[in-house]
Amino acid sequence: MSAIAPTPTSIPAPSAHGAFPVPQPLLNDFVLTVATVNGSGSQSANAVLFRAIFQMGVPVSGKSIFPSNIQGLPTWYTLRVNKEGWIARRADVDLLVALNPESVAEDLRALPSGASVILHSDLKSMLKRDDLKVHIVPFGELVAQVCPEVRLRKLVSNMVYVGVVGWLLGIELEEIQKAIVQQFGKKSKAIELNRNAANLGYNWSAEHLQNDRMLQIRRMDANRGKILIEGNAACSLGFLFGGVTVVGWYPITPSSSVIDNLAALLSRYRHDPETGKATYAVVQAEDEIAAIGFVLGAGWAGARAMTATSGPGISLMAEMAGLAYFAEIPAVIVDVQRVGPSTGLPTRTGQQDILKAHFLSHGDCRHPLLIPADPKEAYEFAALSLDLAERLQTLVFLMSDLDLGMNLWSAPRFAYPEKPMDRGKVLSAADLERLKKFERYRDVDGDGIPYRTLPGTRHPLAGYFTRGTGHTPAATYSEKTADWTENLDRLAKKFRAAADLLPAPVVEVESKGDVGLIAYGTSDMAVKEALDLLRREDGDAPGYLRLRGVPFSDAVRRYLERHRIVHVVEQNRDAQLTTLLRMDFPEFASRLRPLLHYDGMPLDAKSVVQKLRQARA
Amino acid sequence: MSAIAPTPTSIPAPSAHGAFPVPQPLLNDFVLTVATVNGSGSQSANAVLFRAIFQMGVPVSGKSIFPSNIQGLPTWYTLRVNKEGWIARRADVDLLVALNPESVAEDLRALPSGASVILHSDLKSMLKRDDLKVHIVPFGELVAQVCPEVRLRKLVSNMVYVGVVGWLLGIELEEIQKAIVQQFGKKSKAIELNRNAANLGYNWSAEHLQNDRMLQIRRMDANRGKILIEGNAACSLGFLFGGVTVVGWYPITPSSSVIDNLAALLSRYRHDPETGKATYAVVQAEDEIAAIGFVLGAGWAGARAMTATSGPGISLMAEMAGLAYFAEIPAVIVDVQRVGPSTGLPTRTGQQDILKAHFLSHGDCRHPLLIPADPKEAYEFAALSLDLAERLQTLVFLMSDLDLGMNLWSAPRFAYPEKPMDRGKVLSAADLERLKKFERYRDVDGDGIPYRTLPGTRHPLAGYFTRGTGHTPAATYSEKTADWTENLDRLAKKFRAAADLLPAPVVEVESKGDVGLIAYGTSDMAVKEALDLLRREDGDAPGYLRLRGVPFSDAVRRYLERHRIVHVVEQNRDAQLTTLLRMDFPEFASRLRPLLHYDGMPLDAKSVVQKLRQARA
Amino acid sequence: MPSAPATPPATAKAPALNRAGLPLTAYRGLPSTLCSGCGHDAITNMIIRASFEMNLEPAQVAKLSGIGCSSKTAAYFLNQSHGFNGVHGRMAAIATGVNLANHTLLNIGVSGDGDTASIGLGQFLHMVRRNVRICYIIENNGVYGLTKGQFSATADKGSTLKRGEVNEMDPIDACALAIEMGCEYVARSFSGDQKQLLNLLKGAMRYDGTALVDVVSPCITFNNHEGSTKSYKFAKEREEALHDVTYVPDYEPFFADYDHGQTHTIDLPDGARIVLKKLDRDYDPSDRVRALELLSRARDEHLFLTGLIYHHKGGPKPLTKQKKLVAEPLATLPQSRTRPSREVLESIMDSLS
Amino acid sequence: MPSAPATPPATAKAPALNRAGLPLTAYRGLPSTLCSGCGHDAITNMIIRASFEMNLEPAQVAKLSGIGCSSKTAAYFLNQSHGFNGVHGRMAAIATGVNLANHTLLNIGVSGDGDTASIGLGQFLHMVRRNVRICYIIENNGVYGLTKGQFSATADKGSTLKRGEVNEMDPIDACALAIEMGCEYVARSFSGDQKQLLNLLKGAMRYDGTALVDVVSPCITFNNHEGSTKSYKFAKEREEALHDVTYVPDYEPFFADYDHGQTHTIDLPDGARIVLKKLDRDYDPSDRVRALELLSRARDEHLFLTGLIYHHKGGPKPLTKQKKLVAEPLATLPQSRTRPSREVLESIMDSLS
Ligand SMILES: Cc1ncc(C[n+]2csc(CCOP(=O)(O)OP(=O)(O)O)c2C)c(N)n1
Ligand SMILES: Cc1ncc(C[n+]2csc(CCOP(=O)(O)OP(=O)(O)O)c2C)c(N)n1
Ligand code: SF4
Ligand code: SF4
Ligand SMILES: [Mg+2]
Ligand SMILES: [Mg+2]
Repeated sequence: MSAIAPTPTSIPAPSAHGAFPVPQPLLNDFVLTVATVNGSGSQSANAVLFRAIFQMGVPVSGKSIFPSNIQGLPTWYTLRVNKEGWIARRADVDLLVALNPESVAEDLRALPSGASVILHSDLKSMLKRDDLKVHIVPFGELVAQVCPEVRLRKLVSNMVYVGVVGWLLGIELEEIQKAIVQQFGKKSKAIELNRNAANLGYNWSAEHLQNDRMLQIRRMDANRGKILIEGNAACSLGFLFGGVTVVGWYPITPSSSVIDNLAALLSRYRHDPETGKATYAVVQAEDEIAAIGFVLGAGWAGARAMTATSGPGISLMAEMAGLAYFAEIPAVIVDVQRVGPSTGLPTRTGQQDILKAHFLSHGDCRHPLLIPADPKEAYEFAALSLDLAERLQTLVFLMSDLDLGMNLWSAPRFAYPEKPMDRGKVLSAADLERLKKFERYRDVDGDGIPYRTLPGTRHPLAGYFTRGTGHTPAATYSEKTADWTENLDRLAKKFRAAADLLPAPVVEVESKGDVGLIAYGTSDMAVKEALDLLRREDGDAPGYLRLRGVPFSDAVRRYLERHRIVHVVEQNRDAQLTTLLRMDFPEFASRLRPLLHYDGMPLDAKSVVQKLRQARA
Repeated sequence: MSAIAPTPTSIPAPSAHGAFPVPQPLLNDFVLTVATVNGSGSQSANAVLFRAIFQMGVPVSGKSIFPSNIQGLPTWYTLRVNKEGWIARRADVDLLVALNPESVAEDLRALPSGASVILHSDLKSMLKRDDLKVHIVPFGELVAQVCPEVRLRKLVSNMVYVGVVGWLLGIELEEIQKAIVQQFGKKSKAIELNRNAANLGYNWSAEHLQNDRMLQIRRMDANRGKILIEGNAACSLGFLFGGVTVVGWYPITPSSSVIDNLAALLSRYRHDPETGKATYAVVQAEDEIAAIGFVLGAGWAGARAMTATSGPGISLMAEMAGLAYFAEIPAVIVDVQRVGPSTGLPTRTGQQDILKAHFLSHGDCRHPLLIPADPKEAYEFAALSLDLAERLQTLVFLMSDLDLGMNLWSAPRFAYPEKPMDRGKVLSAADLERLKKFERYRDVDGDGIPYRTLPGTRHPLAGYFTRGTGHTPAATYSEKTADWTENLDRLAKKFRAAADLLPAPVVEVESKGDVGLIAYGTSDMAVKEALDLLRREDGDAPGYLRLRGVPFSDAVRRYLERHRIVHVVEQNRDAQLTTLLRMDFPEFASRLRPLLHYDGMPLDAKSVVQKLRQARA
Repeated sequence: MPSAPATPPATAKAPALNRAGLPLTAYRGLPSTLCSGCGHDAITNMIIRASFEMNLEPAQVAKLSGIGCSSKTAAYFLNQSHGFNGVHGRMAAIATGVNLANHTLLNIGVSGDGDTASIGLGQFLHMVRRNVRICYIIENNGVYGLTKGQFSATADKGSTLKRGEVNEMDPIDACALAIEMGCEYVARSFSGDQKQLLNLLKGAMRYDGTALVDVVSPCITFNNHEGSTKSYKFAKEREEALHDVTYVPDYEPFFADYDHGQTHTIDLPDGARIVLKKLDRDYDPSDRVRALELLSRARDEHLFLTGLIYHHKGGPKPLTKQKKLVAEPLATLPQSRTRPSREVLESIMDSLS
Repeated sequence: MPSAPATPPATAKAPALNRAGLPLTAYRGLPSTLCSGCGHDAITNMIIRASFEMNLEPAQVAKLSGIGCSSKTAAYFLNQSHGFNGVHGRMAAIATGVNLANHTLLNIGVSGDGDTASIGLGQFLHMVRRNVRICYIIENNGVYGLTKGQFSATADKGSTLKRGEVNEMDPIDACALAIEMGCEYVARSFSGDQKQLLNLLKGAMRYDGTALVDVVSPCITFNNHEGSTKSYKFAKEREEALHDVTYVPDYEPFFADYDHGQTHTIDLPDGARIVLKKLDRDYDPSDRVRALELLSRARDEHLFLTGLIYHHKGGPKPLTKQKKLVAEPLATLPQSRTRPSREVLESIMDSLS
């Protein structure tokens, strides 16, 4: 087991699996891809497979590669099982479930020699290779046996492949059945139907298929105390427990489920027990300009307010972002990043808004970013973002991405927030009475952060006037040069102060030499796996610092100081975070070597390894 | 005369004038400020003063410091006269015309000892200093003599101070009268009234005031062949001769006069002589999103289309900017920069959108910038921007600023464009017939720039589908990773190709040692003056490279290579252009020393000198 | 809503106090920096007076605006209240957020015709559709004052700019669109018609949802010439009041013996009323189609009709009622009410494992 | 406008050609990737047929759209034409630009209810106000299809989402707003009513200004359930055609002997006509106030009325006529007509010195 493997395991046999597959049984270490058509209901089936494996205590991850379309285009779901806990995406497929006539030719062509295939019998004729292990399954006939209702057959046939896959991989049928119950909750008819389908697939396979047991799931105990959750749902939980009160939003993939989940949670847990009334408001806006407008209005009036969006929404929020910065209004934007520019690939993942969100709006302004790497951080940073927004009286971005947000992840259980909410520097009527003086934009504490009052505060001193134009510390209009520069300098100071309030960077791998690596967000898993692989195969790998926010704290500077070369792994073309590092640490700019991945797929260890080896050569 | 002085002069006496005034006559070398109330009509009076001095062949510049308000707030107009042609702003005032009760106390307090003041007799009581040379003028009585109509008196009294100033400075009365005619064109009643007022001011002064002739204008011959023009008007002329056809816009200070001027020019010069019909369309949009939408629609359909805006408008255009980048649509945005963030100081100048415009929109995208330093470049770059937009099939920014745009400048006459317009790679029906093939996004020529067809092209191959989503070279929808990255890489290549199409950087001052300086836009004048001063006073000054666009050509790299230290003068807080240089030239990042000015006033030589000296120390 | 203490106003020599215990001056703001004679200043004065006479508590008002000369005026009244001068054309969204965060506040919004009908049209209409509680005032001069006099989208067809340019398009009628979007209190007035404006403003302040008051407010600097249809001259000569408007507060006796043929009474929340006394026209403002017809005719015939154009109760609930919010402002709920318990988290975690 | 060559269509066995010399297939696009059964596909088919029957020359059409399932359909018809699938909700501005650059093109715009009435409302209305020449089709399903079925702003009050959520607000009626903004060709139809839709589309394509066709187009995946008011079932059961619509091209004989009491004839540019034959209702679509009244009633009484809701000529000129553009497209004017002479520059320089 590697020093940095995220999940301790108890299986003794070390895996020789890496970039090049070897002909020996792959125990709890392989990749399964289901190629199907989107809108066909395969999502539930895939979730059941995922759950069943998870329940067997085996580390597993799932990546859904789906089209920007509602029904009918190719979609792929990839499950990676890895006993050592390496659950970043892996590109090579060991077992393909080929169900989509449109993509089957290409899907089959792309398989490595020796891979296994579960092939829909209707697609038999598409098979042009003889170096694959093929299992042909008459899904049509099978589903007809368990599902009399014709219009449900397409849906239910998905559960047949769950049975087939289960049998082939040695997933216990009971676990599959448990997972089905979990998946369909209280819908007993659906449970019944799907269970029958899975059973049939399992039993039919046992009778008709050959199983060389080269790909096998064996029970482990790696998932004890873990939960399964999508990043967006984790994020919603963070806002729920962070005490969000006003949510303005406009639907956009891949961020919509942040709000869908949050609204469901709020409606369940945030109604006054006595009156049944809501302690929150979620309002769907007409567009993103309105959504961020709601948030600023609410934040100004004292609510803990947030919105979630993706690239195009970020662009539309640009003007208001500058207002939040300059008028010092707490606000949180979750950017679940997809692939841009423009509409780009709305259902693919990337880290392509880092620079854009950070600098959002015209004029001199910079916004703090929080960058979670996993569901736990999505949860924690969501709650934290509300605190920071109120503490700093500014716009805070939570930079998630589609990979984190829309895929199911296993994660440790989330901890209840121990600290009370930070509502920041707010003066009450009593405070005003005591202080006898209130100047909205005065840097009283020397940290650049002024005090504010909330509308509704019953005190003659409470009122002040908020504006996006130049102002004095007393919040009156000013075009004086000194007022302008002092204010702008204070804002810069406040921004720097944020560095110490953000989660500190984490040294994930200690450096042995003078070569380091920086990564952030969902690159984490692939980077860790890559470094482990490099260490094992090449006996040498850089250390690794994981950034969790912008602005950068002093720890980052020290890291750069200590290393001669620092690779920066990013999921974008323009080396966006590298640009920020070079901006803030020019003295180390040339040490930074961007290592870029921007094809829209979640990062995989192999590409990182390749690029690091290239860089070394 | 200094080696880099922009205007050759023939006055022998070298000026000892610099940061510290000396008690000797200031011949053609001083600063005059008129402090008045905006909306009171002083603009015409100031323009007349400017013109009269200009007509006397003396280098002169004017800066209007006005409030974001229509009527009633303090405004200052500063004229700098400098025989050597140093016409950047200079902060110290030699002669104040104090007419504004609201600001007079502060205005008087700020004067250096020994300065002269023309004081409105009503404000006499505000004078608390005895180290000033004060001329008290009863403007109220005087104007009553020449202007029977009470409601015109406020307006006309401005021309009285023109006469007073004229007499005090030795401006020839004839030149003042000529300037009045020029200013008021065909309005003979206004000419009459204003002439009388100026004459009265002049003659009354001759009778009642003391003139020690310490501040004097003497006829020179520095303005031969020069024109007087505002940067925005110059820019409009560029678009007129650049053959703009569609203009979409939304009013915003300080960009509105780009369009006001352009619309006036178009309506005068761009109607078909036979039919009287227009060969252009100017449409005022409902906001900036619509304005840039018009431009993209028109650019896509083949028009030469542009819009002009300022900070807030840039933010609102963010989403469409990404579409232009990714769908490769020619478009031009003029950003007449004011002070941000947010509404900021709408009537102050800065260079605060450089980074923002360059990176405008979410996702990976970068836009070329053209940065003019003076009216001549505003004219040339405006026409060029249309060519570049069509050549590169992308969005091009023309980054002007309020100082350049809204102040009157003297400039050489503009040259007629010798090259035909560049309409870029457009295939006609005949081309298609010959080629038998057309793929919209294929990199046929290896420069990253594909070919396009225009809607309306009568050929079955002409049509293609434009989208902001992932696409193949044949312009069909694609979510394939390879299509995505190849396309994005081609776009990056195209962007790099732009470097050689932009105006090359100019070595304004050769470096003597290994210290250089980079500046751009309207910092030019102040930087040149500062370097001259440093050379004269300290015997040592850095060389100076003036950038005129982004992306940076190889010449910039070579410049950085050659220098150990490169100061970068910018009119913003966040070292925005420095950030771009550090991004693209990390190996030289630490050589770059930002030298920042962001108080909203046009840059002056003294601050540059101070900061360079500080940097040296 | 303003709390109206039971004690009657003091009657000493000291400046007259209202039921909130405040003098008129307490409702003033900073000195105006608008052009002298600007219609907007007259509206400001009526907002001050209405607030005083409505006994508003300054702390219970949020002043909101966009960008423009009109939007600046939020600084010129109710100096003790919180004010928010946002960005151009987006006050509607800000107001919505404020309303959600603290629905006990009265939002007073001031906007311009450019701010509302040009850049802000979409947001304005969506705010109306949501029925956000706000007294929304458009200071309508047909031009962009602050950017020096270009046409706005409410400029009438055929009207001209100072330098001669003619507007070829029909104006946007914010009142008609608001009615179409379900707004239930829609008024039009003129900055020069102080009494009417005062009463219409009071009704709007008392309204429990979006109340629109579109006030023609001449721009003396850029749109007060011959050829303008928003000049003082034009408005004064053409104004035709649909009725005589009187706001009757809840605490004043209401004489039910108004002649029913001659008056129309409108009930506002909490017992206040608006009484409309018939003038020349026989106009019933509660009929949506007639209101639209009236506005349509006014446009075609270049009439300048003022008064309460439309009032009707019964449409969608105010936004915060749709959202079934607790009685207290969301903004100041204690943590105990906004952070679910540890047990909730544990049960969620259980369901996920 | 389409050029209609004088030769009659070929009559051989080969596929029937229209007057542009093209078969129906030439008007097809790429295969649809929408859900099978989506209302939008039915509209696509009618656009294809209308284009064929209108003898459009593909090169003279620009297809424009925003973002959404509906907006995708621009790729599914007229494959030979240029298409531009822009950003969400901003097709109106793009269309305006295209119109200015080349006013000889027929713009066919397809948009969704979210695209037009939610995010795009302001731009849409301003485009209408400018009277940009476009056949503007709203594929109206009351939800955001592409983002998985949230309510759009045209969702009816009381209608429910699949998972039960109830809409509490009144719908935005794009037709009513368009009429209010001066649109002169305003139609409503149903994707399932092919004949009516076909004829209304033809009239819209021939129209010399903004023509709106708001088509209820069920979203089979997210809004076709019980409780939806935009489902097939609901639309089929409730549709009430205001009249029978027939488009009569200029080159077809026009029988003036239609019974005048029973028909209403609308003249389109260049000699084409729309003939409305009376059904149950006696409806005159040329009366603006009646049209608004009809829509208002329809909303209150939950009627689904289709047909040509409003037509009237005489409002503002189409944008490019307001702008007095030369006959040729601005886009392709030669330099000789867009760069003034050297003398002009010199004279300007002289005036500045
Ligand atoms: C996004 C943006 N675009 C443009 C402007 C410039 N601008 C300031 S005020 C204004 C128009 C104001 O007109 P209106 O709302 O009618 O107010 P008025 O000044 O006439 O009272 C404009 C266009 C701006 N501030 N922000
Ligand atoms: C700026 C922006 N915000 C959000 C989205 C996400 N989005 C895509 S389509 C759509 C709604 C489409 O609804 P509608 O116009 O009704 O079309 P339909 O899919 O129902 O046909 C949304 C919100 C986007 N693409 N761009
Ligand atoms: S410019 Fe017009 S709107 Fe603005 S303050 Fe002056 S008069 Fe009022
Ligand atoms: S989701 Fe709805 S609107 Fe979209 S394609 Fe499917 S049925 Fe049509
Ligand atoms: Mg206005
Ligand atoms: Mg829809």
